[in-house]
Amino acid sequence: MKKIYAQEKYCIGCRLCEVYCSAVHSEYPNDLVKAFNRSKIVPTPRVKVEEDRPLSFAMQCRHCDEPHCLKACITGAMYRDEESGAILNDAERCVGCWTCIVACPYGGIFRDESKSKVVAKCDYCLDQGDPACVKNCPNGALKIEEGGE
Amino acid sequence: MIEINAQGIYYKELNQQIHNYIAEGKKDIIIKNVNGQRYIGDALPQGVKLELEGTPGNDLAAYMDGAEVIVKGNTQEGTANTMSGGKLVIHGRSGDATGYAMRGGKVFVKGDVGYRVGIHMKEYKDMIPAIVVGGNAGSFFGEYMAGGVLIVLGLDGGTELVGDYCGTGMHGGVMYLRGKVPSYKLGKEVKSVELNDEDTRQLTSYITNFADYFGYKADEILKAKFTKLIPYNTRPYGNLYTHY
Amino acid sequence: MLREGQVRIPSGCAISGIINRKGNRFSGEKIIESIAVMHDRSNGLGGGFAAYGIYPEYKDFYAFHMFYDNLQAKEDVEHFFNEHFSVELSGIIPTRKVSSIKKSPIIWRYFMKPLPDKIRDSELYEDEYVVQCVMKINSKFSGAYVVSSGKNMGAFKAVGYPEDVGEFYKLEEYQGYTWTAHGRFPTNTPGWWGGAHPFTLLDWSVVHNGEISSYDANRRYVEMFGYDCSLQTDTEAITYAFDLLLRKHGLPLDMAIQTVAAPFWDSIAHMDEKQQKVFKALRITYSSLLINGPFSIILGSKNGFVALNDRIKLRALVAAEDNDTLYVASEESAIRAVCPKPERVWSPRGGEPVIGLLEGADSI
Amino acid sequence: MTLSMNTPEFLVERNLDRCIKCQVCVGQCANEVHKYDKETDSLSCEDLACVGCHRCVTLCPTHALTIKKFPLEFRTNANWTPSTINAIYKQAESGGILLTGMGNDKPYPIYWDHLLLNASQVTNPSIDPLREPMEVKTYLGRKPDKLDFSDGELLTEIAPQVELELPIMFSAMSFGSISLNAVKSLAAAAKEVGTMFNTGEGGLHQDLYSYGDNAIVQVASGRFGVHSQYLEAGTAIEIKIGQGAKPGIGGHLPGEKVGREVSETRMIPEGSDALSPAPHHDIYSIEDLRQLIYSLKEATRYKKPVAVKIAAVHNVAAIASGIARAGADIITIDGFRGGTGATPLRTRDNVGIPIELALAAVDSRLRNESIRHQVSLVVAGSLRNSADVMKAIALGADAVYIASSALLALGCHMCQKCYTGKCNWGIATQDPNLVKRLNPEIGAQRAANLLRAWKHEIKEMLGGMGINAIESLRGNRLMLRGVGLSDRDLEILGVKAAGE
Amino acid sequence: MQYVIVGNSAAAIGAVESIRNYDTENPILVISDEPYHTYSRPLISYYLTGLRDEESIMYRPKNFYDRYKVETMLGRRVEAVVTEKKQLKLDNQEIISYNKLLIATGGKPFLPPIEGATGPDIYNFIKLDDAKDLKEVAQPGKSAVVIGGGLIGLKVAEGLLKNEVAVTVVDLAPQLLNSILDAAGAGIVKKCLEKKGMEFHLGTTAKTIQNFGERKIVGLADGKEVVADFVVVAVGVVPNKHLVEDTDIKVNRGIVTDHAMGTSVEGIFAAGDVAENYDVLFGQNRVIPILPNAYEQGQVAGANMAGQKSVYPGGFAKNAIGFFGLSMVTAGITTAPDETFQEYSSQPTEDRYLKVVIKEGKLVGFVRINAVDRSGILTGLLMQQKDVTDLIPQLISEEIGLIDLPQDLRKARLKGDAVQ
Repeated sequence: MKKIYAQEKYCIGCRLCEVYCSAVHSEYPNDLVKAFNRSKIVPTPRVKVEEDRPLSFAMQCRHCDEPHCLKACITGAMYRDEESGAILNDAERCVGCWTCIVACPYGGIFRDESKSKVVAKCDYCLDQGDPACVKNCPNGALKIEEGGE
Repeated sequence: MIEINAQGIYYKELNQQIHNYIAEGKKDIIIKNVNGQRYIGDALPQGVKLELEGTPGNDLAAYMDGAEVIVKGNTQEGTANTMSGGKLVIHGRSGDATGYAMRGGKVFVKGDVGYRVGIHMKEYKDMIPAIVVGGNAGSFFGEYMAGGVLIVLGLDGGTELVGDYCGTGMHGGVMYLRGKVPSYKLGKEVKSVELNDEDTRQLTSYITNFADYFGYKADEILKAKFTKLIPYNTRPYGNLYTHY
Repeated sequence: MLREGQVRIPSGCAISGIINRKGNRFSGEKIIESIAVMHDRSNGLGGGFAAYGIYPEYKDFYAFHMFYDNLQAKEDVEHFFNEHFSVELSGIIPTRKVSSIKKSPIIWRYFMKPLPDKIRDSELYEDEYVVQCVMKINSKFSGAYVVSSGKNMGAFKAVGYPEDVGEFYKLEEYQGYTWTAHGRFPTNTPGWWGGAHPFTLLDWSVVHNGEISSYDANRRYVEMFGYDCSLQTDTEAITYAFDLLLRKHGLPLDMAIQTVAAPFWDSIAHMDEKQQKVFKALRITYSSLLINGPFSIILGSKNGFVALNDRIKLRALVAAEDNDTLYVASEESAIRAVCPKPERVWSPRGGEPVIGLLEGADSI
Repeated sequence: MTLSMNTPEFLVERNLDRCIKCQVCVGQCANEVHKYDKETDSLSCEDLACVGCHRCVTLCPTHALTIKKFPLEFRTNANWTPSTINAIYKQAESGGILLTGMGNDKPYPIYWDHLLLNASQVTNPSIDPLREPMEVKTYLGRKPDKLDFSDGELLTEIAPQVELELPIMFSAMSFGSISLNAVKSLAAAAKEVGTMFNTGEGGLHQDLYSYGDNAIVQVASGRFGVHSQYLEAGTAIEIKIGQGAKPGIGGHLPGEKVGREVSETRMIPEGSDALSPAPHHDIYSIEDLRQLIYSLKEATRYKKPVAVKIAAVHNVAAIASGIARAGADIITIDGFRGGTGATPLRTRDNVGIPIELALAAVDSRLRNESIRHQVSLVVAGSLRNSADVMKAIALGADAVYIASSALLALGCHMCQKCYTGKCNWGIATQDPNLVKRLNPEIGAQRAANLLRAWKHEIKEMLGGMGINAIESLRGNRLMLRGVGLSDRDLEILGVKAAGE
Repeated sequence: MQYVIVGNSAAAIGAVESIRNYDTENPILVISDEPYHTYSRPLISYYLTGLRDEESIMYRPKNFYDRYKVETMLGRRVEAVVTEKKQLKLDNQEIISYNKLLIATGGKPFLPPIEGATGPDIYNFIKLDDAKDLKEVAQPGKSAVVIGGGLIGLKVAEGLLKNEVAVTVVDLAPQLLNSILDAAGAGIVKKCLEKKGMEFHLGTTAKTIQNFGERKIVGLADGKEVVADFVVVAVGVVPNKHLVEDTDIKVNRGIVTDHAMGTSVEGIFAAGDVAENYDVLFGQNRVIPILPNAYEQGQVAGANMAGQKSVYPGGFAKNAIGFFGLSMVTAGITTAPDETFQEYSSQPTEDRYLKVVIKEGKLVGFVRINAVDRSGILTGLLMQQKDVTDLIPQLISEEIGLIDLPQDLRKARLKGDAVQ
């Protein structure tokens, strides 16, 4: 399946992926200003820019073929979406035990500070078309493709 | 061993002959009666050896890339221009701008050299060009020098070891001059320092080669006191500009 | 009003050409009849003919047809002629009164040979010597114009419809083996006879239809080789281009044709390697001689003619054959008018030449 | 420290209603204009540091930023303009030569904008380039006077040529003056579109040897990175004598830009200044140029065309004629509006002549001497759009070089601060943090798109003229008319006035 | 019956989902003595606190059995397995034949030798029914003694406390969470719980439980006595292996399994808390009774039951747990057993502590208190067993990222699926 791959050499560390990720997962998915300035708590971005200049890259869930998080999930909240193949977290069922966080070797699952005790992870923006991070990367440093380089 | 009589042959044809021989795998070539033919040795690679008798034309050994050229005679302007590697031994004097922008290989000149010799020589890692001059050098010696080694021995006597503006704009490399140079002759970017052991080792190696090629005694040459010139820094014009 | 040469005047045209490949001569009546059919392609502001084989008794002499605006010009040029040529015969070109043709210049004819010592001094070949003289007259002698300068041929042109011009010059009285004709549709009223076509140089003649877009590129190129495009007409530039390629550079006819109507790079890419090399060389070397824009031309010479149109066929051209006679014209009707049932009629493709050579001639 | 007279050039305005404090601006400004204060959770701007590059404005996701001219007025004085005054302040403070980047920005006449193109109406047809063939392929290199045939066989050997799918190339910009990613962008675009990029005098980076078929390798006075493999790598070799932005003076890549890769490519130690002398020290006279041209031909066994690039200076026509006669296959002329990474301001703004006049003069001169057809003529120096290209070709150029236009395509915002090495667009910088901002895949697409767009436009305009091969436009000055030009200008340009 | 699974928790579900990856046709039968739809055992502490109801602790959606074409016998106990006949005997005397059998019966409470440790008001905390029972009695104002200061004990203690039950925890070990935390980490947990009012008797054990009217008196080994309304025995779990005890299936502490999760008898597999398998960190077979391992073992067993060749690479302990907002993750070996191990840690504060245990340059365990984020990156290192000598300062910093890894590891992780 297609995955989002970070191109280290072109990531400029601008964090626009994080900005857009937060926004699309907020109450105002199409309005950055409202998403940031009117949300009570801005959602935790599900993509994380790591930076140690000049190196930087954006990292999100790898949507593994053998997902450690899914195996570790104690509630069954973590599941694979049949249609897209994406690994998704059902916030209703998640109790925020963080077992998935300790299980994920990619560090791709985050505590969602906007909601109480659930994890936030990349959902490919499945209801938004292309992932917001990929769409809004100004330098082509995030690519959604089969395989990766 | 191939012999070519260059008498009256235009350079283009002469060089084509040389290339034809090289293509045939014949790489040891003596060329007699050379007179004014340009570009001999141009970009020639390692393994080729040319021996020239006469006065080769300008740009001898330009871009030379490893070949060996021995000249039984004097050479003209632009000798060893932008040379990358190899060895050039001149049993006579050499003209202006010898070793211009040279980046590798070695040039040994028995006699004097002209103006602007070693100008803009540069080095990179283990590619360190060197010119050893048996006689004296003209003005602007080592101008813009960015790397490499220039040695002037002044073996023929005469008062002017080097001309004026020696090492002007120099920002890399080193010069060894056998004897003293009055400070007014030096470019303002150059300073004179004492030789250390590494200098002596390096100098000995070049001069031993020089002595071998031209029948001198290296010990004798090395007895004299040398002046070592190096640039003050690698950024001579750092303060020249202001941002508009 | 600026005349042709002082200003560039775009024009449309009709052209027609007939050759008897056996060299049998026929009167100018036929070509007049042919071009007259295409009356509506011209507007009465220019017509003309080139005829080959008309002066067999003077075939070794350069036949200069001249227009003079006044007697002073005639006197000056004749002085120049006497300095550079030995004049065998000269005289007025006979004309008849035609109501539609007015303001005739002085029309004179000379049969001459260059003076041998002058040629020697000039260090030029004879042809080139003559060309230089033509260039000099056209550019330096005010009021004088060389209508034609070849051997055993002549050009006859005037301001008027071509059929009237033919009548004016009494062309029914001339016998030639090749005739070409031109009816012109200029976009203004220059009233200058020199501006009519054909344009000639030595025994080259060009009649041409269409305004070429590459004119200045072509002109500035040929001018580097000693030509002076004093008329600023396409026909003149094309004539010089062919003179340069065929006479001066000695290109084979087919190569000269492939130069002015060069194949597209795409076509070249599909040729075999050897051909590619040739055609690439032609296009690279003579890129400035590519004639771009609409044209159909008939390039006449003593050996025959070549008819050609541009490589994307923006102008019409029809050819027909009947026994030894080859016809080309802007319209088929112009051929049918003089040869109702030819053995073969065809439309050449863009850039494909129709070559009519006298028997025994291997090039034009 | 004494008082500095420097005042801000730009005013950075932040719309606080729109700002979401994402701090993208903070991270993106290499000049550190934007600052985030954690304590007060607020952003502030240091206007003095702003160079007006618009990086922050472009990347601000909520368009909360505006850059304006700093509204600081001096008393009106047509003679002592603010820039004149500020220049004096700067020099009084530093004692230095004023340095600037990009091309001449003074309001000298731009002749392209006073030349108009022709189109066909009635007397000959315009051509529809969308459906009919339209050729813009161009060959650069020495042409024979004539072709010789014998029995239909071609005897003449054609000298090596540079084949271009369109008559636009990327002008010399060295790796050093611009980033490797910028060079890669141009190289890949050149390959994609079928044209050339020019290495400038920075040598050819190892990664770019695979683009050799699309490279013109330059030999300049500094001879950086010049060795036999380099000369072999390119399709043609260009000897750089001068550059439009700084005729008569050399170049100077400061040591801080000589990082590992630049050092490798130029073959000089890391951190060392890369000085390009004003002249080639093996060319002090025109016959020496011939010597260098042929030394390069010898080195490459006569397989590569050799070009010579000069700045457009007063007697450019005569020099060009000399260059043609010295054996150059291609002459490149760079007009005084040409760009550069760094040049003394006074030289940039006051030395040289416009490319339009230089081109017209050179083309006419070479034609008068009947040698124009032997050499190719390439012009550079601010070709801003396809119409400029058309006009250049109609004036007599075989092809043009673009550089500033190409950099704009890559994202340059013409802030003219290339010499600082802090190009926020990743172009004129060697700072790895900034270089990565230019993704060469995107850069290549943008540069290639520009050329494709221009190619379409050229075809449109050619078609309008009833021409279907670019060579029929070359030197076809009848396709031009001048407006608002003096008789003298028209005469030099060799064009008629509009209406004539 | 092609596939029979005894048990209905994580290992069983893992097996079902895995079998159906390869075999969508043949019938699967799940037998469990609990009458419930599959539920998550760790969630019973959430049930106890009322954060979750019975409905929302389901491990898989309601339609799970239908979707996966599973027949169930819930509330039915398997009495015996007859390996020669490939049959199961149920408590209602029904005989079930199987072709492939998975024993996933999980764990049962470990009952220490305490006098009076059975009877009313003495509870365990393993199953939903345990939680249900406890929830009945956990009324505000009541008091309880929890015997056991491990994972289960503290979770039940926290749950009771949240129900406003006064709680005293008794454990034999001198520290809490002995199996997953080192002493320093445990100290932080203890302080946190004490602040919330929990009381502790550590380093001692309950010897007796006596009735005291309606209440209970717990007598400790150190002579002290604690009075409470009820007692929870939550010392730990042991494999629930009674089913195989009289068979030729090899048993150690748990049912011994191989790389395919097969037992010593062909066609019979075991997974989850009942099974013992290789612990990659300890280098020996162990029972690691945590849910992720159970599920994964179930998956491997299921695949092999369906004729695949699936290998269980071994496991190690990893836990994420929290008490009153103090969250922590631990994995592997958290206290150096001998001098061949090295410990590196941050200075413990009241609410933060980071530690790694290294052996031969490789990471074998870690503790991160209140630094949960991205801790899986360390888990990955633990799994990969690469040399991390140069990374130690980063490994005990609060913020860990892929950026802290050496380039090859980082690139592999960015590509994904690099850690299996």
